[in-house]
Formats: sequence, C-alpha cells, structure tokens
Amino acid sequence: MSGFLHVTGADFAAVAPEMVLCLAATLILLLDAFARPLRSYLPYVALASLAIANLAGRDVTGTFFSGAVEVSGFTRYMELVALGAVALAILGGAAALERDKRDQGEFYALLLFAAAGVILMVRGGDLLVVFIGLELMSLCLYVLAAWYRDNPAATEAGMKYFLMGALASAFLLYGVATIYGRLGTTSFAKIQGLASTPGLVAFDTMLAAGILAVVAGLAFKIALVPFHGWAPDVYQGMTTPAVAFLSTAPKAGAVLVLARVLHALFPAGLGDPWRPLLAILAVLSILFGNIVALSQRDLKRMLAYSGIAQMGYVTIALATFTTDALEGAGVFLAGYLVTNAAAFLAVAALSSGENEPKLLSELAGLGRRKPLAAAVLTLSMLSLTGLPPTVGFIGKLLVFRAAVEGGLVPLTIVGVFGSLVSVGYYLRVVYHLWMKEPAREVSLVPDDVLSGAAFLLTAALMLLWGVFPRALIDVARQAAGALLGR
Amino acid sequence: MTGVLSGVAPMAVPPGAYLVVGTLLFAIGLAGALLKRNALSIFLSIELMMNAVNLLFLTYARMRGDMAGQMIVFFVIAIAAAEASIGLAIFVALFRARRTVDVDKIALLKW
Amino acid sequence: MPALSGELVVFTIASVLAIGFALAMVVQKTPVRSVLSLVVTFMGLAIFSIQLAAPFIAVLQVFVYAGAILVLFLFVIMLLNLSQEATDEDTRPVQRWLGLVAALGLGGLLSGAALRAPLPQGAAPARTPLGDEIPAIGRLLFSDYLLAFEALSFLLLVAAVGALLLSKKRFE
Amino acid sequence: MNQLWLIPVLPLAGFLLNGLVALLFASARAEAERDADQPKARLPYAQRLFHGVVGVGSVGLACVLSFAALVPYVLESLKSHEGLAPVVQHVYTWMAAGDYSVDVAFRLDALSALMLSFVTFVGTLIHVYSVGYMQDEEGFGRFFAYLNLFMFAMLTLVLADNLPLLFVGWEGVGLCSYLLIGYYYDKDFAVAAGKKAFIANRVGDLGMVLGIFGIFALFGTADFSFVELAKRAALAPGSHISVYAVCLLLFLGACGKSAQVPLYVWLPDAMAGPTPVSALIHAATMVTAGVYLVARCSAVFVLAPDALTLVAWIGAGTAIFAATIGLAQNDIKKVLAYSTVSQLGYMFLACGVGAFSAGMFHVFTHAFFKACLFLGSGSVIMSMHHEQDMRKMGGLASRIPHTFRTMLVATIAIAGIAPLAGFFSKDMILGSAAASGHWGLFAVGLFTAFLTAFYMFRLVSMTFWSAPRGDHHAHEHAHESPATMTVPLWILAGLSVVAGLVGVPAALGGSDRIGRFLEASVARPEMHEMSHAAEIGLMALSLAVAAAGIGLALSWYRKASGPVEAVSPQADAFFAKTGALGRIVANKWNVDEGIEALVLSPFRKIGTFLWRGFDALFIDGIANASAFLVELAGDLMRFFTTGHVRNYALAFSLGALVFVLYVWVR
Amino acid sequence: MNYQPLGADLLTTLVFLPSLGALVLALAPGESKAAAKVVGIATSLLTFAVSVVMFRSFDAAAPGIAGFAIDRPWIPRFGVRYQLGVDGLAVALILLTTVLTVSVLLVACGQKIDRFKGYVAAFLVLETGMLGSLVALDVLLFYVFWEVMLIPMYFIIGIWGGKRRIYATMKFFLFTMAGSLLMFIAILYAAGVHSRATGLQSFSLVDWTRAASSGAWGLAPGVEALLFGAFALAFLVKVPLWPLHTWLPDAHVEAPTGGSVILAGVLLKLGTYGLLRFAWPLFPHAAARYGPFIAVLALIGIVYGAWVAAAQKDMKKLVAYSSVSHLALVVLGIVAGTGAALSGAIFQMIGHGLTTGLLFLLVGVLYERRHTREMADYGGIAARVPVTTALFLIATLGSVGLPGLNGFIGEFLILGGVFQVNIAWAAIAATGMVLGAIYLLTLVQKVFWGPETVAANRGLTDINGWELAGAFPLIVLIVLLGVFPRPLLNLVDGSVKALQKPAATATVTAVEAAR
Repeated sequence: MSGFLHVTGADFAAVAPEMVLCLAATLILLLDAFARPLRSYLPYVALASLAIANLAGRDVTGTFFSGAVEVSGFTRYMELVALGAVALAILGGAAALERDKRDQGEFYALLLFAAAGVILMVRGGDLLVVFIGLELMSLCLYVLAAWYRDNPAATEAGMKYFLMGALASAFLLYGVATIYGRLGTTSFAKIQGLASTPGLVAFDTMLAAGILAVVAGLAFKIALVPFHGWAPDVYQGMTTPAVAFLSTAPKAGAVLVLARVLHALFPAGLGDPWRPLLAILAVLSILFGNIVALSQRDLKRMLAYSGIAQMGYVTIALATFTTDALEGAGVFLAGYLVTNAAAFLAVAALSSGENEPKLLSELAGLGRRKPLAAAVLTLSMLSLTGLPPTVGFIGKLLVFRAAVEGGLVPLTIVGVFGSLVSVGYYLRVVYHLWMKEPAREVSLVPDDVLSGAAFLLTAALMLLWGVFPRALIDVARQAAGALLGR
Repeated sequence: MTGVLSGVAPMAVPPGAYLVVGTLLFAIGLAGALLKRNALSIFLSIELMMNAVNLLFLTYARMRGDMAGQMIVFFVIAIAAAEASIGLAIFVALFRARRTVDVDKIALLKW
Repeated sequence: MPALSGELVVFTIASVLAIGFALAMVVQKTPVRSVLSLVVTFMGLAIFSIQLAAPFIAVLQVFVYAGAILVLFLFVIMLLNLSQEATDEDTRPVQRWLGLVAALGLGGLLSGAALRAPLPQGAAPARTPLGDEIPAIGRLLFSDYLLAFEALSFLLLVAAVGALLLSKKRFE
Repeated sequence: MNQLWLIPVLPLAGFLLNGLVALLFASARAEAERDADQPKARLPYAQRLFHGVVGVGSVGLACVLSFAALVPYVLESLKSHEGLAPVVQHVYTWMAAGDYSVDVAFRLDALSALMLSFVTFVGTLIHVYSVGYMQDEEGFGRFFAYLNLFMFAMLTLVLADNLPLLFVGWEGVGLCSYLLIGYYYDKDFAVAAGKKAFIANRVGDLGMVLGIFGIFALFGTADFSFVELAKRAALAPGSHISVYAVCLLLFLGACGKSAQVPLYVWLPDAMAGPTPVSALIHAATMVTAGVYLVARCSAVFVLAPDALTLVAWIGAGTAIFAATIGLAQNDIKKVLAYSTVSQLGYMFLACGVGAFSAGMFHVFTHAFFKACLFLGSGSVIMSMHHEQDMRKMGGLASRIPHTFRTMLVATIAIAGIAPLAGFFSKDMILGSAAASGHWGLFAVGLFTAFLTAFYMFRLVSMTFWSAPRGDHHAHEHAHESPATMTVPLWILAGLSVVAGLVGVPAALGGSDRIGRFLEASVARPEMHEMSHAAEIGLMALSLAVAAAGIGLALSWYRKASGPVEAVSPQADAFFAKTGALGRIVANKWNVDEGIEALVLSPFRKIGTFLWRGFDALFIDGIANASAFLVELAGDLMRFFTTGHVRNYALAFSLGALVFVLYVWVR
Repeated sequence: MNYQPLGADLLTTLVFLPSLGALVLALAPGESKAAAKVVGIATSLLTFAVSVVMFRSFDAAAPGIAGFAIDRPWIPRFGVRYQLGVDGLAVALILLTTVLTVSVLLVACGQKIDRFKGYVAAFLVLETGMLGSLVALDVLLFYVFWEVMLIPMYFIIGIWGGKRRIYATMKFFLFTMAGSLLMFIAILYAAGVHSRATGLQSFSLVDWTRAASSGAWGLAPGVEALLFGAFALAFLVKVPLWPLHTWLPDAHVEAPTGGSVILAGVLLKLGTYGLLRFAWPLFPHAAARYGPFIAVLALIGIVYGAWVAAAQKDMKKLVAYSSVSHLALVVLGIVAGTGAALSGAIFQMIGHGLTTGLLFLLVGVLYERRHTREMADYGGIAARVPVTTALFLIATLGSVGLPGLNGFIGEFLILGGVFQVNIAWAAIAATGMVLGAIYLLTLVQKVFWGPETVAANRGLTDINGWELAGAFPLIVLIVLLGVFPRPLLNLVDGSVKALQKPAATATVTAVEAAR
C-alpha cells in the first residue's frame, strides 16, 4: 500500500518523453493562439520537441510510478517509431496545409499529443494506463481525421473513425474488466506473475472472452480483417499527411501492446486457440487486403487495403511469437513506417489539393514533372512489394524466416501468394508514374524544403536498411528480447 | 497497484446477478449501436456499453474488496466525457457539411 | 435476512428499470426520447454502484453522465434540431437481423459465461459507514494513479482543443 | 612434306578477300542507289579482274599444292604392294570435352588423294569457266567468294582426318550450295530451291551427326583410325548401339548429300543456280561426298551386311527412278540433274555390293564427263540467251561447234561406250553386281544403262541436231562462247575420254590400277572372281544395251522436226501408249506434290495450331484466367466495404462473436 | 590472388561499378544525351575491362568456385553472408554479360531513344543485378540480386517497349516472381533444416553443398523433392522451359532492342546457371530422381519451340521461340550430366547468348528504321542493306549450328553427351537441327531474299557506325568460338568436373582452401 505522493524524480525522468511532447504541444497551442508572427516556425518547434523527447528517452529502463510504466528497450523502440512517424507527418504536412490554407498549430500539437499517447500506451505497465494512452492517441486522431471539417469526405471519415473507435474502446474495456475480474489485477507484471505459475490461472470461457475482446479492440487499431472496415474510408477522407502518421505509429503501437498483452498472459508461448486465431486473422488480412487493393482506383484507399495486408504479415509474426518473430515484426514495422509514410507524403506532394480525389490516373506522367516525389513513391511501392534491395524485403525476410522456423510454412505460402497479388497494384502505381502519358494537366504545389527533406530521408532509409540491415535488426532484437525477458 | 476497499460486508445479492445485468446492458448497447441510424443515438448506445462495463468493474471490485476497480471506473467516466465532447463536435461539423447525421445517408466514401 | 431481502428487492427493481429503459432507448424512434430513457438507466446504474459500495462512483455517475454528458447530447440534438430528422428506425433488414444476432449472441454467450465462471470472494471485514472510501480514492489518485491522472488531464485538454477546433466555422 | 592445311586455307583466304571487297562495293552501291531501282549492271573491269584473279588464283594455287602433294604419294603407293600409310597432319585440337576430343587434322591417303585430284582440278577449270560465264553479273564478286568458300569446305571434307572435321566440310558445302543455288537472291524460286537443298541436307546431317556419335560409341574415336579398328572388327566393349544402326545413320547422311531416294528432291531444283555451280557442286564434287563417306566407312559397313544390301537397293532404286524421270524432261539442265541422281544411284549400288573402289572409280570418271556436260549445257544456254528448254532449241551443232563436240564426247562417255571413261567405271559396277550374285541389282543397273543412253542422246539430238525450233531470231544469233569457257570444255572432254584408263580391268589386259590403289583405304569384302570370259560377256551385253538406247533416241529425235509442243511424234505416240504411267513419269512421279501434301502443309498447320491454340489459348489462358479471377474477386470483395459505418460495426461484432465461439470450441 | 583495381576487391568492384555509373547518371542534372553516352559507354567498358582482368588472372585449374572468394558477414544474426566467388562457369557468363552490355549501349547510342539517360541507367543497374547473381555464393544474397534484376528489366520493357509493353512486362514480372517466391520459402526452409542438422547457421552455398554431399543435411526424400521442385521451378521459369515459356515471346516482342538482347543473352542463361549452380548440386538425389521428367519437358520444348517458331510472322517472336527451343536443349544437356553434355550446355549458353543477342540486335536495327517487325513488311532488302544482311546471315548460321561457328560446338557436345546417356533423347533433340534450319532460313528468306516487294523499303539505310560497333564484337566472338572453342571449354572444365562429381564436393574443398 503506497503512501501519499511518494513519486521520485526518477519517475518523472522516466516519462520525460511524454511530458516533453505534451508540454511542447501546449506551447505550440499557445504560440499559435497568441504569437501569430511565430506561426511559420511552429513545425520547427515541433521537430525540435521530437528531438528533445528522443534524447530524453534515451537509456532509461525499469518500472516507474509503482508499475504504471515499464520502460525497456522494447518501449524505447516504440518511442523511436512514434517520434519518427510524427516527424515525417510534420515534414510532409506543412506544405499541404499551407497549400490548402488550413490551420497548422493545432495540427502539430495534436500530432505531438498523439505521439505521447502512443508512447504511453506502449509503456503502460497497467491496462488502465494503456487504455488512457490509447484514448489520448485516439482522440487526437479523431480530430485529425475530421481536420478539413468543411470537406464532406473529411467529416465523414471523422464520424466513421470516431464511432468505430468508440465501439472498439468499449470492447477493449470489456476485456480489461473481465481480465481484472478473473485475475484481480490489471498490471502486466502481476498478470504475468500469475500466468507463469501453472494452474493458478484457469483460462475459462469468461477469461477467454475477455482476452478476445482485448484482441478485437487492438486488432481494430491495427486494422485486421474483420475489424478493418473503417480503414479505407478514413484513409481516403483524412488529410494525407495525417494518414502518414495514422497508418504507421498507432498500428505499430497496437501491435506491440498486443504482443505485450499476449506475452503477459501466455509467458510460456501461445497456446492452442490463440495461435490459430492470430493465424486466421493474418490469412484473412493478407488475402482480403491484397485482393481488394487490386481493384482500387483511389490511391489512398489502395494504400489502406495494402496496409491491411501488410499488417497481416506482421500478424504472421505475432502468431509465431518467438523472439525471432517479434524481432522480425519490429524490423517489418520500422520498414513499414518509413515506406508507408513516404508513400503518403509522396501522394500528398503529387496531388493538386487535399480536397481532390487522389486517383491513380492522376499520377500519369508525373515521373517527369516531379521526379523526386515520383521516385520516392516508386521506391516505396517496391519496398511494399518486398523487393530487394529495399527494407520491405528485409522485413518480409525476417518474418517469413521466423514463421518457417516456427513451423508455420503454410502461412508463409499464403504470404508469398499475397505478395504476388500485391505486385499487381503496387506496380500499377509505377506504371502510371513512368509509363503513361497524362490525360490532363494537374496543378501541383511547388517542392518545399521540408517535404524534400522527408523524401530524401525516407528514400535513404528504405535503401540503407535494405542494404545494411544489421543495425536495425540489432535494435529490433534488443526490443524483442526486452519484451520476452530474454 | 491496489488499494484495498476498506471494510465491506459479504454481498447479499449474488455477484453473478450484477455481472449478468452488466453483460445484458452491454449487449443492449451493442444492439443499439448496430440498429440505430442516427449517429448520436449510436454513440449514445456506445456510452451505455461503457457504463455496462463500469458496472462489471464495480462488481469485480466489490467481489475482491479491491479499490482498483473503482479507480478504473473513475477514469473511464472521465474519458467517456472527453470522448463525448469530441464526438459531438464531430457530429456538429458533420451536420454542417452534410446537413444530416443519419449514418445511412452518409456513404460518400465506400468500396 | 430482511436487510438482505431489501437489498435484493432494490437490486431487482433497479435492474428491471435499467434494462427496461435501456431497451426503450434502443427502440425509441427519436433521439430525444432515447437520451431521456437512458437517463433512467444511468440512475439504475447509480443504484448498483451504491449497492456495490461505490457511492462516490454513484455520484459521479449521476453528475457526469446523467448531468453532463446526456445534457450535452440534448443540447446538440436541439442545436441540430434532429427532432425533425427522419425517424431513427432501421430500414436495412440484413443489418437489423444480423445485428440482433450479434447482440443477442454476444449477450447470451457472455452472460452465460459470467454465470458459469467461478467467482472469487474477496476478504470482507466488518461493514463501516459509507463514504470512507473517498479519502482512499483521493490518496490513490495522487500516489499510484498519479501518472494516469496527469495523462487524463492532457486528454481532457485535447478534448477541449479538439471540440473547439471542430466546432469553429472558419479556418484561420 | 608440304603443309596439307594450306590446301583448304588458300580458298578460304580467297573467300575472305573476295567477300569483303564485294561487300564493300555492294554497300557503296546501296548507298548510291537508295530510293532508286538498281540496274543489273556488269561490274567495272578492274573489279572483275580482281575477283577473277583472287578466285581462280586461290583455287589454282590450291590445285597446284594438292597435286604436288598427291602425285608423289600416288606413285609411291602404286609402287608399294599394300599401299602407303596415310599422311596425317595435326594442326590443333579443335574441341575436347568429356569423352569427346576432336582435332583439326588433315589426312592424305588413297581415297582423299583420289578425291583431291579431281576436286581441285575440276574446281579450277570451273572457276576459269565462270570468269567467262558470269562476266555480265553484278554479283560477280559475291559469286567467286561463294565459290571459293565452297572449295574450302569441299577440300576440308576431303582432307579431314576425322568425322567431325569431315562434317565441317560436309555442312560447309551444304551452306555454299544453299548460297549458290540462291545466288539470284531476288528470284523467289532460286531462294526457295536453296532453302530446300539446305533443309533436305539437314535431314541427312541429322543422321550423320548421330552416326558420328555412334562411331564414337563403337570405336571410342572418330578419327579415321577407326577404319583400321573396324577392319579388325575391334568394337569398344559395351557400346549401346549396333553397327547396323550406325551404318544406317551414316547412310542417311550420305543420302541427303548425294541426293538418294527419298532425299533426292532438292537436286533437280538446285539447277536454279548458275550453271557452273551445277557443274561443280551438283555434278562433279559435292554430291559425290556421300559416296566418299560410305567408302570411308566401308570397313564399318562391311560389318553390317544388311546395311550394305539396303545401300545397294536404295542406290539401284534411285538410279532407275531418276532415269525414268530423266526421259521426259525438257529443261536441258533438269535432264542432266536427274542423270546425275541416277549416276549417284549407280555409285551407291556399287558400294552396296561391296565394290567400293568401283563406286569411287565411277565418282572419278563421272566428275569429268558430267562436269563437261553441265558446262556444255551452260554454253548452250548462254548462246541461246538463257533459254533452257530443249524444245526451243535444235540444230545448234553448226552454230556452236566446240560446245557440240565436247558435249557429244561426254555424252558418249556417260552412255558407256568403250573405251570412254564411263564404260570402264559403269562396267566395273555391273560386273561386281553380277559377281556378288545380286542378279536383281544387275538387271536394274543394266536397264538404267539403257535409259541413260536413251535420254542423253535425246538431249543431244534435241539440242544440236533435229530441226531448229522456237525463236528463229535467237537461233540466228546463237554464238559460240569465249575461250575461258571452251578451253575448260575441251580439257574435260579429253579427260572423259581417257579417265577410264586408270581402271582397265584385267579382263581387257589392264590391271585395275585404281582398285589396287584404293585397297589401302577401302574395305574389299570377299567375292568370288568371275572368269574373264564371263566379264567380257557382260561388257558386250552392256554395250549392246547402251547401243540400243542410243539407237532408239536417234531414231526418234535425230531428225525430229515437229513443232515446239510435239518435238518427236514417235516419242509422243509411245508415251501416249504408256498412259497414266507416262504422265506420272513426266510429272516426276508427283513426289514434290506428295511431300507438300503429306509433310509440309501439316507441319505448318500444326505449328500454327500449337502457337495460336496451345500457347495463346491454353497456357496463357490459364495464366490470364487466374489473374482475371483474382481481379474479379477483388471487384466483388470490395463491396464488403459498403461505406456504411453500421455495416462495419456489424462486421466487427459478428467477427467478435464468431471468434468467441471459435475460442470456446477449441 | 585478389586484385583490387578500384580500391574494393575485384568482384565487388565488378558488381557495383555499373550501378555507380547509374548513380552518377541519376544525380547528374539535365537530359544531355552526349553526357549519358559518355558515362554509359565508359562505365560499361570499364566493367568489361575489370571482367577481363578477372578472366586473365583466373586460374581455370583451381577447382570449384574459389576464384577471388570474398566472405564478409551481411546479416550475421542468422548467418547471411556477403560471400562472393567465381568458377569458370561464372567467369564465362560474366564476360558474356559485360560484352553484351557494352554492345547494347553502343547500339543505343546509334538509335533514337527518348529518356536516354534513364535507359542507360536502367541497363547499368541491370548489369549489377546480373553480375551480382553470377558471383553470389550466399544463396540469400543470390536471391537478392536475382530479384534486383527484375526491377530494371520491368522498367526497360515498360517504358521503352512496344504497344503491348505493359501486358508483356507485367507478365514477365509475375511469371518470374511467382517462380522465385516459392524458391524464397524453400531457401528459408532449407536454411532452417541445415542449421538444425549441422548446428551451423548459414546460407552459404558452400556449407550447403558440403552438407548435401556429406549427407549431413539429412533431408527426407519428400522434403528434398519439394525443395528441389521450388528451386527448379524458379529457374525453369526463367529459362524458360516448356510449358512455362509463354512470357518470353511477349517480353521479347515488346522489349526494346537492348532489352531483348540482354533478356535473351543473359537473363535466360541465369535460369540454366541457377540449375547448374543450385538445383543440381544442392539436391543431387532429387535431381537424379526427377531429372528424366525435366528431360522430357526439355525434349518437348526443343521440338515445340522450333515448331511454333516456324509458324511465326513476327521476326522477334520467331527468334524468341527459337530461344525456347535452344535453351531446352541446354536443359537437356544439364539433365544428361555427362562431361560432354555439361560442357556443351555451358558452351551453348554462351553461344546462344551471342548469336541470339546478335539476331535481336539486328532485328532492332531494322525495327529502328521501319518500326515494324512483321516479316511481310520486308522482303528482298538484301541489296539495300548488304552489310546487315551479311551479319544477319552469320548470326542465323551460328544459331542454326553451322560448324565453324559457335552454335555448332555447343549443339554437338550436348547431343554427343546426351547420346551417351540415352540415344532416343539424342535423336529427338537432334531434330532441332532440322527444324532450326527450317525456321531460321525462312526468316532470312522472307526478310532479305526475294524480289523487293515493299516500296517503303527502298529508302532503307544500312546499319550505322554505332550499331556496327555494337554488333562487331559479337560477330568476332561467334566466329572465334566456333573455330577455337578450346579456351572457353578449358575455362569451364573445372566447373564441369565439379558438377560431374557426385554432389560437387570439389566446390567445398576449393573454398576451404580459399578461406
């Protein structure tokens, strides 16, 4: 039983990243409101805060706030992913918002808050904290989804995302309640303690239902079939730079939390109903995502379905649930972050306006007009296809290898079939960019420094990690090891 | 993290009853979420689901004589309020843009 | 024991009310009525909270939910004056029937599970006057739940900003 | 000892020189006359001089070299009893892989010496002849380049010390015949004929190649030392192919090259090429390569008597078959072509009955008189301004006397009238056929002799005697060819008279030198000697038969004065009696039509079907269909995302429900 | 013997030099064609020079794939290595690759090509991919290069191709990828089995071959069959073997000249190379068991390809189908596995690369001028383009397998080797000689001989300097290899011996020595 306010400085140091982000966000809000002339510097403030948060998060480990947060290599990995995602979204977003005359301050602020939420969600050592982090993130995303609130599509996206999100939260909460009821605690540490002593926890129908509810709630954030319905609509309606964030960090966060939950409940490894369950989710997502993406004509929708499929591959790793598998998942997610963000930023740069539909056909002949963006988009398509020498290949390599080692060869076969199908639509983008003459002229925004930087950065990472993956793999391995305590 | 619920008597009503009621309310909320057409009504039903879950939390807490459940409920209520404000704001914006909040009329983004 | 029976009676009435009005909320044609019927349900829930030795929560329940949120709902409904809006009943048979299947199925299964699940009995010291747990809650908020509490504050900030932003008419 | 490899290499050099220069001028000409019609102009004198000198010079030099090499060799071997050891010169190792190792090595022995002699000599003459014959051609240089290349290939074939190298020459001559037949590349029939020749040859070469591997399998080597092994019947142990099969395969190759039934079809068409080509390639040298091959491998064939018998009968069949067709041809070159086929049949007949040296002897003599005939016909054609139809000729004897006389001599020679070359060789063949006891073969041969005599004198009569027909004007202006053409004619005519003397049989007091000379290289299976009396009897018989043929021909055509369409009433009357048979014969037994109907058109049809049907419809069908199905699935499944948020919620809940059930039942 | 011409070790230099040039082009601003010409030609020539240096200093006597071996960790986590090395076979194919790339770029300089810079860059990247897969000894590394090849080729066909280029390029991409993806899984599985069996985490071909030969791998027959199937499928699609061949005609027809040349010249060879390097040595028992089945497919392919080629009206399609037929012969030789057959197969790989490459190059020369590939649109142009005609004739004859040109050596040795194993196979395969003559001579006849029928051809210009420069090395090699095949045969002799040895133990010992 803990006394009154007995938190130490170490506790606050531990949550420094979240605090930095939240405070920076608040600062931005204030500047935006009261220091108009400084507005043009807001993106840089945001970026700076990211840098600071990153530094603040370095080499802290342990549990703090009496178990409310657990900081480890695992959570550190998530921090990097989240910060990276926000950075890219901001870099790419500035130009688009400028072009469309949309308020920016809150945009950055909410992105930072969302990042804080993701980080908190993954660091949470207690289901309650996880839930709060998740809600913090979600609320920001709801608002960002409806950012272009005068735009019918955007508001619709916001509405759909919000309603589904709320439903998912309810399910998640039900699961938390049940777990709490059956195990008497919501703390991962305690749950793991109970679960690791055999016979102590009876996995009866009640608990199973609870766990399932949690899985469903997180699968919704990851957008796995059949909990994916929102994704295409939201991607399509949401402002593109924000999608660059939405489609990466939250998914990654949800995946890691799921891994955390599963590991806490099944320290000895996934048992019978759960591994096949995840396998089913993976197969459904891979097949549905890839096949439906094939018939999409709207770029962002297509990328949404592709994202569903990509998360299917990650789910293969979850189903395998060995150190190698989680390491693979980590690498895959990092690669997916860079690649997907690059793709969406390129889409933003290659479109004439946020309110315009982003049709594949609009890309025709842009290879000549905007070589950099087009090249980056091409590269990311290749990476999503999983072709060497891009990071996409490395991710698939690790995941598939782990799955094969784990005896899930059938899953990998489904996976490669999916990849084969995916060639169809990923290369269609390339075809439009380089091999097709434009039907009509599209007016484009002039290249700006920030997005240019984003493009060079992502391109560099896609290739660098594809050719020299060692560093990335080592980090991911540490993360996985930290989670599984190996 | 725990806080023991200071002295409570053994429950008169079998806890299972509370759980069943809570679960039923959850299901009813779900039904509302699935069957209503008005965005607000749907969200309303979801709020009901949340409250149902709260009931479960309280029941478990009571059964275990444990504070944690109540604390969670406390937070959930707050979060629900926040959600509500955002959600309703979204609905307002939606209504401005589309002159309706009937979700069956709102399917611009599809397929 | 009469006291127990009394508790049981209260429980029964409350649950009938809660469930009944919950159902009413679902079947009501107009949003306003739905909201109002939900108020009753929440009252019932408040009663449960008291019975479950969580009076503070009960109060919150009444204040926040019934008092704040539902009122907010009513405001919005008025604002968009949805009362004129087309009735709220379902016109999509597939959705309706499958929805019922899902809801009833989950409800049945889960409550069945709830009944069958072996429930642990917590330690139960002698009864003390209500309200003693409020200080405990306060203490916990500033000790174990401090982080959550801080996070919550930012969450509310986001909610405020977001709501403000979304309901603004013009862009700057 | 001088270097054998120089002999083939010299013409090769000539080819390169001529070829490059010709190509240069050709492309310059193409540049000059772009967008314009290209007049067929005769080349400037300087160019013709260059090509002529290079062409003739290289071959002539090769000829000199080879005689320098072979004359001493021949004399030596004739002195010695059982012949001289072959001279073998290794140049370098061509390829070596696995169990196969092939050297580029040249060999001079009796056989190759014999071939070498007339190949180089006749070759040179024909080169000289061509200088005159081709003078008006704008492709003069190209022609000589091809011709030189041919000489290179032919000499390689003759001198090769192993079968693969021989095959190089073998294919090389095939290529050159393709190029030279198609020399008039803007004439469809010429090009088609060339292709036909090459492909027909390829069919043979298919057998040839497999035969070579067979030899490898049988003897462990393919250089001609295997002949010695074969003579000792020393087969490699455990070879997985029978001698019989190998012989058949090799013989298939020979059939292709030497135009035996059924692969003879290309040779008549080959006449589309310039006449010197017909003389050199399709009469004197290349077509006899098949006989040379069989003689080379005689020792092997002897090990498989059945194969020999087959060879004999194919030869005999070809001989009479081609002869019958020859009867009814009116194109002067076609007559000669079929006569060539028939004579080649004779040679194989000889080989088949084991008289390989007789076969080679006939090759030798045939080279001279048939070359002479062709060159003569060329001279005739030129004088008639490229008219080849004998029905439009007649009475040219006085107009072109040299041509007439030389051709007459050659005709007598081929008809087998003693003591000209043809008599001895043909008689040796018939003799050995009889000696070997194959009276059937003997009969066929005899009858063929009769036919040969007939159609050859028919040719002479229709061309030089009989009344002038056709274009009067052309007849008036018919003029004798230049010396570059007549001199070779006379030389060849002379040789057709004396060439036989190298093989005068003992019966006539000779000593069959050639037979003894060749013994060193070819096998001579045991056959019981006939008495000289019997031999002389046979000779008399064959002479009589030949005389009969000549007589009939003269009686029908000598004084024939009919119009173009019916030159000789008697002949027509006779053929009318033969009825359908006659028509079929006149129609070359409808062989080409048959091949077209039974082989070529099905081939084309099936090919098109496989392409359009199997590839495009079946395989691609499967590929495209599966792609289409996936697309279709996408186009249908996308509608699960209805755009109605409640459906998403429903999917969510149902998913949860189903999974709960799943988790519980597991 | 490890030369370091440009700082890095020889093989690394060789492989990445071209992409360095590509990088220069990519970063260089502007669309200057001249600059692109200089960079492209210079890079390819330099690469060729490096390959020659390698060839000169390569010790053919040294057994196995030890040449210039490099071995560095790449993904040490599970033992993926940056392991390069060459044997005679690889050296031969490398030389072919570098030569053909030079030719292609030279020809490109002489023709009108839009987005020239990208064109050159694509070919340079492609060269890196090809060379990489030729020198990679680590199976995964090989797979990486193998896939990298797809991308530039996809662009080459897709951007600079003909009318139906998109269909063609997608077909090419999907067919090839479908094959290789299964191989990918197979590789991972094999690695797993290997590490469990030997306790050594490695993707190195060397280790695997050792395991396979020493039986330490201990693959169950069924498993080995499946793995072999996956590998063989990937490579046979690339070859392509009947009935997996239908992508080839489309790809060839639609590809630009250079694309066809490289496709026919090198990419197809990488299929057979893969068979020789991986499928056969790694899974000897399965190869032995299922070889005959592949042989039957090959026999069908020989006849089928030739037969269909004879029915073509489009020059490129005809040549493409001829490739199907010729490569099937190579596969047959590989299956036969005797010394002669293997040498012949390898020789034929090179020979076919040169002859067919030249054929496509010359067809491209005509296409550049008349923008049609229909034979009917030509005819009787010999007098207009004498030089082209002469070159085309030589290429054709080389392809027909005329003795004295390179085509014959390969054909002869393959047939000879097959004959030792199975006379019937040899007999059927030999029909390819006849059929080949039929369709190729028909091609020459319809295009060059005959009367000049089409007026448009009167303005036809002969092959120009750049194109001639591109074609020249090929002609020279075609003749030289036909007359003096020994150097090449000796070069590959070591590889052949290694392949003949049961499960290629030579490889192992060699690289042991190299380490």
